[in-house]
Amino acid sequence: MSRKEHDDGAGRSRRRPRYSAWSLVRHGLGVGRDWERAFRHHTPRESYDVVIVGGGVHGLATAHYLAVNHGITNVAVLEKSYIGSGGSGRNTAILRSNYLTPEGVRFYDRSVKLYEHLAADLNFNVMFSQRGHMTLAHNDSSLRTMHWRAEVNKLQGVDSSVIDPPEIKKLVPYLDVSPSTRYPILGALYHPPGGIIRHDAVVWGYARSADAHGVHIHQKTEVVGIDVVANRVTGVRTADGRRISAPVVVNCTAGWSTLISDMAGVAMPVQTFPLQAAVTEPVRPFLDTVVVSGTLHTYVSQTDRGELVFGASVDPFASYSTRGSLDFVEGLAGHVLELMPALSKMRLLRQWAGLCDMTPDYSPIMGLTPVEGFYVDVGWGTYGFKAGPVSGEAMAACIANGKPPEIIAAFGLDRFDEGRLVGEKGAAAVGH
Amino acid sequence: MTRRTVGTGDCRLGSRPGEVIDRSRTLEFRWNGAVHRAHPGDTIASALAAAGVRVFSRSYKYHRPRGLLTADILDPGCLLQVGDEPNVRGAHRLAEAGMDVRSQNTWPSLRYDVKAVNQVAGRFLATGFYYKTFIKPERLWPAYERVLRRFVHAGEVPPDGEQLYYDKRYAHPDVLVAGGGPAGMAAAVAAARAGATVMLVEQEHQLGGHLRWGDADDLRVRAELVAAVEAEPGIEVLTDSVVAARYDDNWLAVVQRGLPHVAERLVKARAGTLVVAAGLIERPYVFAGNDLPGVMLSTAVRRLLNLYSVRPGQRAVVVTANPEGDAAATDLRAAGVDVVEVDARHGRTVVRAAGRGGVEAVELSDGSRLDADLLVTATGWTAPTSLLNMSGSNPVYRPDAARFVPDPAATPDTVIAVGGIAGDGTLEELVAHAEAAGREAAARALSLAAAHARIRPTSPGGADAAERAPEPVAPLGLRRHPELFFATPIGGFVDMSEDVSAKDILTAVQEGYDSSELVKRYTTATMGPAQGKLETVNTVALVAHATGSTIAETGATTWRPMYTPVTLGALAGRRFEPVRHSPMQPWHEAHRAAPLVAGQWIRPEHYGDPAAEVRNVRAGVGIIDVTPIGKLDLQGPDVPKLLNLLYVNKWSQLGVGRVRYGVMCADDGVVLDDGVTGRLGEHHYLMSTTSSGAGTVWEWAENWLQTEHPDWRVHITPVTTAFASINVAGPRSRELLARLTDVDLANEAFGYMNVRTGTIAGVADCVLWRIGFTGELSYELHVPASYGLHVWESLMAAGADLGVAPFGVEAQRILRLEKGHLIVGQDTDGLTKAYSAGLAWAVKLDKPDFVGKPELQWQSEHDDHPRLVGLQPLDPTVVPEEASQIISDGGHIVGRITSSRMSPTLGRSICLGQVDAHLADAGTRLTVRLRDGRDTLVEVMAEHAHFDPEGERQRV
Amino acid sequence: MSEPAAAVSTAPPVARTALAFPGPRRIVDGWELTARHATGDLVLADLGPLVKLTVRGPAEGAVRAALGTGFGRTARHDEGALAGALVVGAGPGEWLVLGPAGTGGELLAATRAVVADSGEFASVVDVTHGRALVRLTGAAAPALLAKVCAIDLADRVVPDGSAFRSSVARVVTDVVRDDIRDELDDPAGDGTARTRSYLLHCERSSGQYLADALVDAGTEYGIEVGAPPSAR
Amino acid sequence: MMLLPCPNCGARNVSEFRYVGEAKTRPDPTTATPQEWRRHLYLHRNPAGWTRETWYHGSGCRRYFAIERNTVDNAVRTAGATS
Ligand SMILES: Cc1cc2nc3c(=O)[nH]c(=O)nc-3n(C[C@H](O)[C@H](O)[C@H](O)COP(=O)(O)OP(=O)(O)OC[C@H]3O[C@@H](n4cnc5c(N)ncnc54)[C@H](O)[C@@H]3O)c2cc1C
Ligand SMILES: NC(=O)c1ccc[n+]([C@@H]2O[C@H](COP(=O)([O-])OP(=O)(O)OC[C@H]3O[C@@H](n4cnc5c(N)ncnc54)[C@H](O)[C@@H]3O)[C@@H](O)[C@H]2O)c1
Ligand SMILES: Cc1cc2nc3c(=O)[nH]c(=O)nc-3n(C[C@H](O)[C@H](O)[C@H](O)COP(=O)(O)O)c2cc1C
Ligand SMILES: [Zn+2]
Repeated sequence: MSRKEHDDGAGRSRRRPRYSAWSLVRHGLGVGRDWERAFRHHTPRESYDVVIVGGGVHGLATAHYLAVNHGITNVAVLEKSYIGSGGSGRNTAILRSNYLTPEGVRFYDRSVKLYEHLAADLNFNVMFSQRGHMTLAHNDSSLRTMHWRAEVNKLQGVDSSVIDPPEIKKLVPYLDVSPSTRYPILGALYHPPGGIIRHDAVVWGYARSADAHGVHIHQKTEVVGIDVVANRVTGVRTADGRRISAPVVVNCTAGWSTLISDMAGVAMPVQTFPLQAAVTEPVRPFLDTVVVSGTLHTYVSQTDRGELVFGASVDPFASYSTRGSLDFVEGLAGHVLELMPALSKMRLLRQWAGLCDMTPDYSPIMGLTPVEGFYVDVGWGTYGFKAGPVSGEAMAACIANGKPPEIIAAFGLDRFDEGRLVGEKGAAAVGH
Repeated sequence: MTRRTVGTGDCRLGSRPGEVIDRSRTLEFRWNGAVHRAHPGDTIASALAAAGVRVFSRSYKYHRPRGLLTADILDPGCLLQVGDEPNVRGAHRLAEAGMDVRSQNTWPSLRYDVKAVNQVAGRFLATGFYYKTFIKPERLWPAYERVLRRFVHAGEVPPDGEQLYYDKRYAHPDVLVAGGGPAGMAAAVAAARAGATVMLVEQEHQLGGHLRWGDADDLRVRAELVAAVEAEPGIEVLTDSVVAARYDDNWLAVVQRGLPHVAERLVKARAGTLVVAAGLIERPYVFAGNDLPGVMLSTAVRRLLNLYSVRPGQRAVVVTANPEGDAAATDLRAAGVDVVEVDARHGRTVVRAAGRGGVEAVELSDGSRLDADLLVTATGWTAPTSLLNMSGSNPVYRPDAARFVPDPAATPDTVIAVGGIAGDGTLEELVAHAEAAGREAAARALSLAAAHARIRPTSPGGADAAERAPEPVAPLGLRRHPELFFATPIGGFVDMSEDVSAKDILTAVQEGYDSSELVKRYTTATMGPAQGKLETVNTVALVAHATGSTIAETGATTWRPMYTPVTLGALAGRRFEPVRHSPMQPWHEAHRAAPLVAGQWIRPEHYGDPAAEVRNVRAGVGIIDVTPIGKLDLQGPDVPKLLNLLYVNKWSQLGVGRVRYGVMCADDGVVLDDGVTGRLGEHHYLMSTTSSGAGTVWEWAENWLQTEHPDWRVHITPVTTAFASINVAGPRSRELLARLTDVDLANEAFGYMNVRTGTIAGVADCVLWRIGFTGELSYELHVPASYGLHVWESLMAAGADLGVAPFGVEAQRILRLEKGHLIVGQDTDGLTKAYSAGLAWAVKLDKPDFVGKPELQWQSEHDDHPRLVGLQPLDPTVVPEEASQIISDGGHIVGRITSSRMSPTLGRSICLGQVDAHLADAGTRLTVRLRDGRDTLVEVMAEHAHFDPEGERQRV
Repeated sequence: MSEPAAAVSTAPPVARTALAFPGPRRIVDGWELTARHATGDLVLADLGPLVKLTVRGPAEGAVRAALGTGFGRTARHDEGALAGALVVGAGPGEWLVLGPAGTGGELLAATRAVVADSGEFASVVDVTHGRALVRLTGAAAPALLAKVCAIDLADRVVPDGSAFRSSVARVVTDVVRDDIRDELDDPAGDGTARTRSYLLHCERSSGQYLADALVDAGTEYGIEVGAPPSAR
Repeated sequence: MMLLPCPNCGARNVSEFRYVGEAKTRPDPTTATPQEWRRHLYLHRNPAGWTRETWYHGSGCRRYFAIERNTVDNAVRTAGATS
């Protein structure tokens, strides 16, 4: 992996003053200049080597790794709103690698490893808090699935094991582990390297780095068309009437990915579902572990600010609306109190929703498409934030080399035509 | 601890006309350990303020002392711990006798807070601090994080907090009015008079809105309106209740408090029309020192003075840009406070409040400096448009009025805004507008109700109202107001709850976070408890200032529920978690069955010793309650067509009195369910499904019938619990059953895979199937459910001498595994197609069509799919745990154990497992990685069945 | 071929409904029921023993004509083949026929005959033992139901003699409004006084849960459980 | 919560229904190629706008029916309507 400071005529990079306690003190004392912009405004060029549609973690990470790993810097990221306005800015920020299939485990494990060093790599503290991730089992079939995951994980070298109610109670004293509840807790899959992260910081960190390497990030720039000539991508059109030519266009638009693929004439096995989340007002930290219950469709973690962040499974019907529902918060509160009855006096502060691009096998679609130059990195469903780094790295390699690297070989679009689905569905239903 | 008792205080004024306190009574509560007095009607904050308390909390980041700012539910400086309840709004919650009130997160005390050193470090804790520090060395980050978490500014939830009763109900008002100020009351009365049922919801403890703290005229108008509301029987009034959110189609969440015996009640109201009468919220002004205790909004001052008769200070500076500010000055003077009025309509404003722990002096923009202990600002309003915008539309900015107003074009017809939120005017104009809106709201709601009635089958006929198109309500005008958001030089706090300063906003923009949404996320401004109701406009104004664009171009952030934060208890309410029991449940409980939660069903897992239960079945006779098995009654001449479509096997030849095992796949060939179907009569079949698949299969079959084959004559009736189902299994089952039934059980008369109907233990209309999941001679009895317990008890009594004993789900699992019967969902997974499950014998590809055929055709032509096989460990004492992985020499996963048990019958361990195709031949030896990390060898068997593979025992 | 073994004598069959309320029970006509008699203003009564049939057939046509009602409405048959039965239009082309306890055989036969005479493709299934049935009577009944059911129970939506199926405390339930004539409290003296009353009919195994949920919701209105006020 | 107009029962809370999915025509299983079949199984139109779909009224009439819904704002109209 070569890391070069890149400064050619294409993407113009610059040395960026580094963040450190010392820089903070200097600014605090008013010494030195103002803070540098983390990302700049540019006038769009007429052409780029690579146009990435979607300014979420996937698009920005792809841009970052294209520049850093492959020296490809004449790159534009086009974002219709603000960076991180999609799933990347509204997800519950849970990272883990305890998946069910070997290909899944390997892939997400690489991502967790990248996340572990991301703050240093990006010189931006993304606050990855590896506080442990616990998936509760309330019946024997889910307990069996936990064991299945634990066994697969162990074989891939991922720290993951099934623990019993007393151990669960020790880690999360607020959980009601008594056997007399409606959904008794029989055990849990415990995954110490899992945790939460400051999701926006990941987006900003990648954007700042990509910008520093000369990538253009165009916010408020919506792609409304993709030009394809003789089955080859030639460029994109934007809502403000521009045409930007590029031999490579990458679809990193998650919930909206069908719409972008449609523009290139590529049909997708994707359906867009809203996924809701909510936060409470902050209280003093009492929950150190991420707690997930698939049976109760609930997961909860406590941020460093003290608020509880809740999520659930996707809405019961497909939609592009991010309004959210009362049903969701009612069900959520009921299930959270089923798990932790002491929380009834906490207050729900805000609820919101994001869009998830669900695939039939709960696994992503990455790599080439039948249209030359049109790449996809989609199908991230409810679980794609954690995959940001590895996807960026793999997609960058895929674009640089024209073929998907081994780590994403199982995730090609052609698997659906060939009936080779990935077996992740069993474990992923409410896994985040 | 020494206890001081503090009186109701030096700051309490004499009785005033609008006060809401009951001076005839006092009550005591504790504040940080000291006993305080309050009158009923006092909020915690008003009682404390009456006693001269000025500091209520310490701020989030810098631990600055904070006092009252708004003196109502939004007050960011007054979130308190009350007993085990965190973040209680002290300026809203009424004081109650015996309350234990504490300030939050102050150590060692509110007055001397050690973390206040952060104030000194403040200039380095500026925005983005977290992202720019603690990056290296990486290994220290977890320790840093622990320190950061200690600084969280909030209340506490103890692990053993008291459990309260929360309730829910539905409501269907034609018109729901959010806000009980003059506009809301007028709209409610007008709507009710127009024939609508009305729910009027007011967050405060009394109706009246801002009139409550107004002058004599205001109080008179309030009294008239309240009387009019009370005179309307069609209005249901909810006070101390909030419309917390609006969802699709006017589905409204109302949280009601103050009910007897109920902590809170969530009212889920489906309103025809929502009238939003939420009023206006007074906007704080941004200047240096604007968070010092003693800096208050004009409405806060008037609330304290006129509702609670509390004098908020001695020497006040009132910076006012509107009549409400002038009124505050008047009220203060009347209460004996020295007042200097600064008229901000003419360019003079405040630039700084100075003092330690509270306001001592005020600096004005003209450079003058005034001594004061109270600084009152009246610099403008924010429309809390959240209920109007919760569905995504954004309010629009009006520079002339210096506030965001709802966008009427984006408001659906079912929502109407009235009062201050909709515009300005005299009280008479507002009331007249609200009345017109109330009438229109009623008309729209009744029209909608008529439209619904037209398509509803229960309607008695003759719609009770005509449908009509909505008519616009003439809009209110807007009063000019100067744009006063922040003082220059820019200083002070924009978001007091989040401790975000004006400078933080400017820095964020400078760093590239140059839209409202990015600023919000980078600085956390507007993300606290008030959710922007106090902070948004100032934040946007600062962003606009820093980017050189207008406020309108910059735009506000997205409003979302909740309007006011809602407890999880209220949202959860009473939890409806249906459970299902078989008619024999009382017997199981009396016989100490271990309960097994299986979906909604509670079933007996075992009665103490599952292995003994297995042995009893193999040697004698056992009975098991299998009521949850799905049962569908199928009637009609086209049932065979349906069976042929849904099952992979063939059904045309099934004779009356016969049963057959069938497998269902989905259209992708994946195994969906299995079960037995019997033919009871010419056109009458009974289908059984797995217990967990009962609902799915029924809906699945209906889907095929209704959408693909509506011409087929088939009726499906779910009868799962119309029958209690009992499996009588074991070599002596015939002997036992014969004692109770009139059905001829002889093998020749009632052979394997047959069905009969008859009487059992005096109960007619029982269905008997001779099938064998356990691999023994056995009869599955389906008994009219009301008699289930009777038949069960009769079997136990009649078989006592045969050693009959009940067995549970665990014994059944062992028995079926000995027989090699698969369980769908355990031995198969989300990708297992019929051939992988070893069901090739069942798949009839020569049928023209069945669900799943194309994929199964494909699978039959490709040999590379995994296989379900019987497996036996070479060491018979080792039971490889279920889900253990089967690995190749290179450590690759080549399969897994799907089921495993120690077989009491064979005295050895037995398994089913999925393995890769090339390893599926009988005799292949495979390595299994056990949970403890050791490996063990297993051998692939020729059959799934470990016991009696020929099936001799079930045919006798 | 073997002779069927001589049946051992067993206790006479006792039928149990889906519900068991605490307290003493007694056996009436072969059904074990609570011995309590409720006298309060809001009463939940177990009508489990009533005969319950589901009929399926074309939504319009001869079956419908014979049953006397369609989807969403009820018909009480005072005479004719179905005399004594309350027919509920439970769905499009789906009816629930309720008859007095103990009339199972006759009502089933009569209903089958009605269906057979229609010449339409129709079927009858006896679900007497497969369903739970309760009656909730009292002026507070709609307020109670408003806590567990999202349907507006106002007269203009669900008048007397109408029926709907919806979720009640998360159990799919047929709700039938079947007000009871007040014999004793009839101010107008013309037989028009009615007390609100609803029949709730659901799948049997959830019946106890549903009854518990109703009792919980009715506590604030002083709900009592007991034997049915009348045999209807 | 959205109201869904059941053609049989009238407007009911959407929680009473089960979303089945985009209305699709099942290709002739006897002639479809594996690829055509899998496209039927897995591909979706997934439009941002009006779409025709199947719902099941599980807590009510227990009928399957088609409806048109705008996936952007969840507006609903009966199948076949054009406005
Ligand atoms: C509530 C919620 C909770 C979640 N929780 C987790 C979790 O705990 N862990 C986890 O790993 N994952 C989680 N996810 C999933 C995760 O958020 C997503 O999979 C991930 O963020 C996808 O990232 P992305 O960069 O591919 O897409 P996004 O972040 O959605 O970015 C796509 C971008 O494309 C832009 N765009 C769309 N159309 C156009 C166009 N025409 N032109 C220009 N730009 C366009 C959008 O504005 C958007 O910013 C959650 C998702 C949600 C909604
Ligand atoms: N708001 C003031 O302090 C104030 C003071 C003087 C004059 N005015 C003028 O009076 C007019 C306002 O009259 P109005 O009747 O519109 O407002 P109002 O402020 O008198 O009454 C609004 C009421 O709505 C309640 N409310 C707000 N949101 C709610 C919710 N979601 N659920 C339940 N209750 C909720 C508030 O508690 C308040 O009592 C404006 O023109 C304003 O300029 C207002
Ligand atoms: C992990 C996480 C934590 C959040 N915490 C808060 C919070 O403390 N306060 C708040 O107002 N919003 C919080 N939000 C929600 C955001 O305000 C916002 O609703 C969300 O990013 C979706 O954007 P939108 O509401 O602008 O559509 C949080 C979001 C996430 C993803
Ligand atoms: Zn319906």
